[in-house]
Amino acid sequence: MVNITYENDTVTARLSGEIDHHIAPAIRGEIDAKCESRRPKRLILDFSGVGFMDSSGIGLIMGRYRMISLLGGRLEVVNIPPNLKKIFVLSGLENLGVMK
Amino acid sequence: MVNITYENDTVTARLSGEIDHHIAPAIRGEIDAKCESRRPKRLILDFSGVGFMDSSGIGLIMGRYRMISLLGGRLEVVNIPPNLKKIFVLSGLENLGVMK
Amino acid sequence: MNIVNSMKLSFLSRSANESFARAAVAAFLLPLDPTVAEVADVKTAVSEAVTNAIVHGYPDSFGTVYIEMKLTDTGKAIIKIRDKGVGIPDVEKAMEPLYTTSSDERAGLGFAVMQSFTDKVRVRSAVGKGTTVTLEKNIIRSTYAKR
Amino acid sequence: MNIVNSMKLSFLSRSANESFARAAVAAFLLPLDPTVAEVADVKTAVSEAVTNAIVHGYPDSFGTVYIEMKLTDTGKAIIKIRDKGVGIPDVEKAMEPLYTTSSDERAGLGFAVMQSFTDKVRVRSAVGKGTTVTLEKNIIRSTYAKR
Ligand SMILES: Nc1ncnc2c1ncn2[C@@H]1O[C@H](COP(=O)(O)OP(=O)(O)O)[C@@H](O)[C@H]1O
Ligand SMILES: Nc1ncnc2c1ncn2[C@@H]1O[C@H](COP(=O)(O)OP(=O)(O)O)[C@@H](O)[C@H]1O
Repeated sequence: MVNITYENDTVTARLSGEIDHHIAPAIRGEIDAKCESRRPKRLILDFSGVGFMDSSGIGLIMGRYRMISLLGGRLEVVNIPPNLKKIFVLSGLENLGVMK
Repeated sequence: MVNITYENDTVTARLSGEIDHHIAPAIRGEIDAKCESRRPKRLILDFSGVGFMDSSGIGLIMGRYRMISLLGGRLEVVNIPPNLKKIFVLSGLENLGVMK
Repeated sequence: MNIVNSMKLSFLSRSANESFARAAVAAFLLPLDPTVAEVADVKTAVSEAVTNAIVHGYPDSFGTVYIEMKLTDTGKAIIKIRDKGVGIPDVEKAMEPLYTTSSDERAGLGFAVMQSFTDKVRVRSAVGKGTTVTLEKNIIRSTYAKR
Repeated sequence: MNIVNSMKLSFLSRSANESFARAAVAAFLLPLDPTVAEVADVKTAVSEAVTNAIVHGYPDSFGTVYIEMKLTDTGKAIIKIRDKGVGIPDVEKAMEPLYTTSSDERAGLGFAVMQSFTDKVRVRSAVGKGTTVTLEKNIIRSTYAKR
């Protein structure tokens, strides 16, 4: 689901499994708690382990973008598997400049 | 589903995937056709690639036992995955002396 | 013991739907956090009951197979497999291991597998009306109640 | 174009059933011999429609979500997702990308995903009565007819 680490002013959240509306709130809760306690300069969302994602995942990313911006940090979204490219393109997230 | 080879008087049928009532007739057809044309001394059913099997698989084995016996050969059942042990034990196939 | 989740499923008695039924039941079971072996047990038992409905319940025609599944907060899965087919004249006899009315390569082990792979099997049948098989499986380390 | 297989599914509007619905639909699709990408497209679109039924259709209570799925001999999958919930006052507006009535973290992209991941989306809705979304997906190399 999500594995979170902190190092060098960076919180890294490694997501895995299927991201949908059912699971998104738990992931959101864990990431936000870590960011609020650590106040990192950078939040990395690593999608390499994600096998499925619907638009709930897009909402999750948008929400973390807002959250980390409010805390004064910036967001990076990395390792998007080929099979998720389609929904990322559709989402327009590319225009936020967060996708590496 | 099934991959069949012939060598040294032996027909080897490597089964894979899920064996149920839907798929069993096609497997039976291929094995029987090969045995009728080659008249092997030995028929080996290799279960190493089978992930699921219900009692249709037991019926398939019993049927091949009869078929190869009529042709004057003998049956060997090999490489039963741990997760199929339970249904093999229940079937009483162990008493036929075909399981290696 | 309360029902925490339930679903109903119905499909044509095509043999291609045997694997569909197994997959659907297995997917519905997942929130009970079953072991791999428990999932395999349930899939196997359901495969037997669904195959019986298709093969024996509707021998000469296509009919509809119905599945109802409930999960309880005590970690029990209750699965009903029903057909509106020919019915079973003598249920006790039908449930004897190795008994089969099929001339096809059926092993006569369907009910034996259901009984050994689940915790409870009930069969209700009426000739000309159809058959209902109810399977119960207790998922030991279930965490549904905690979610 | 003939229907070669069909199924019906209904379940409680619990969010845990979103993954169940996707898995069941994907399993029923398999005899059409879809590509991995086609299965992913259908799962994603179904996930959006089912989530909408659960989140928007039944906002304050549990209700039942209904799925009907048909496969044709031309390799088309037709999937109907229905709720008997609150309904949509203005369907055209609801379908605009980024439009959402949710205060939760919904992206407003559900209908956009359904439209881009399937070949046809139809929405029928009546306030107070519920919503039906019909998705159609053509499975290109389908071999159902040949089986
Ligand atoms: N749904 C059903 N409708 C009618 N008859 C059934 C049904 N299920 C089982 N039977 C009868 O019970 C017998 C035993 O079933 P089972 O133990 O599953 O063995 P098998 O399916 O291998 O014959 C069947 O051969 C059939 O006569
Ligand atoms: N089944 C439904 N019942 C009631 N309203 C719905 C339903 N599906 C969609 N809607 C309405 O349409 C809007 C847009 O839906 P969608 O594009 O999926 O975005 P999102 O789910 O992210 O809000 C929803 O916010 C909701 O107001």
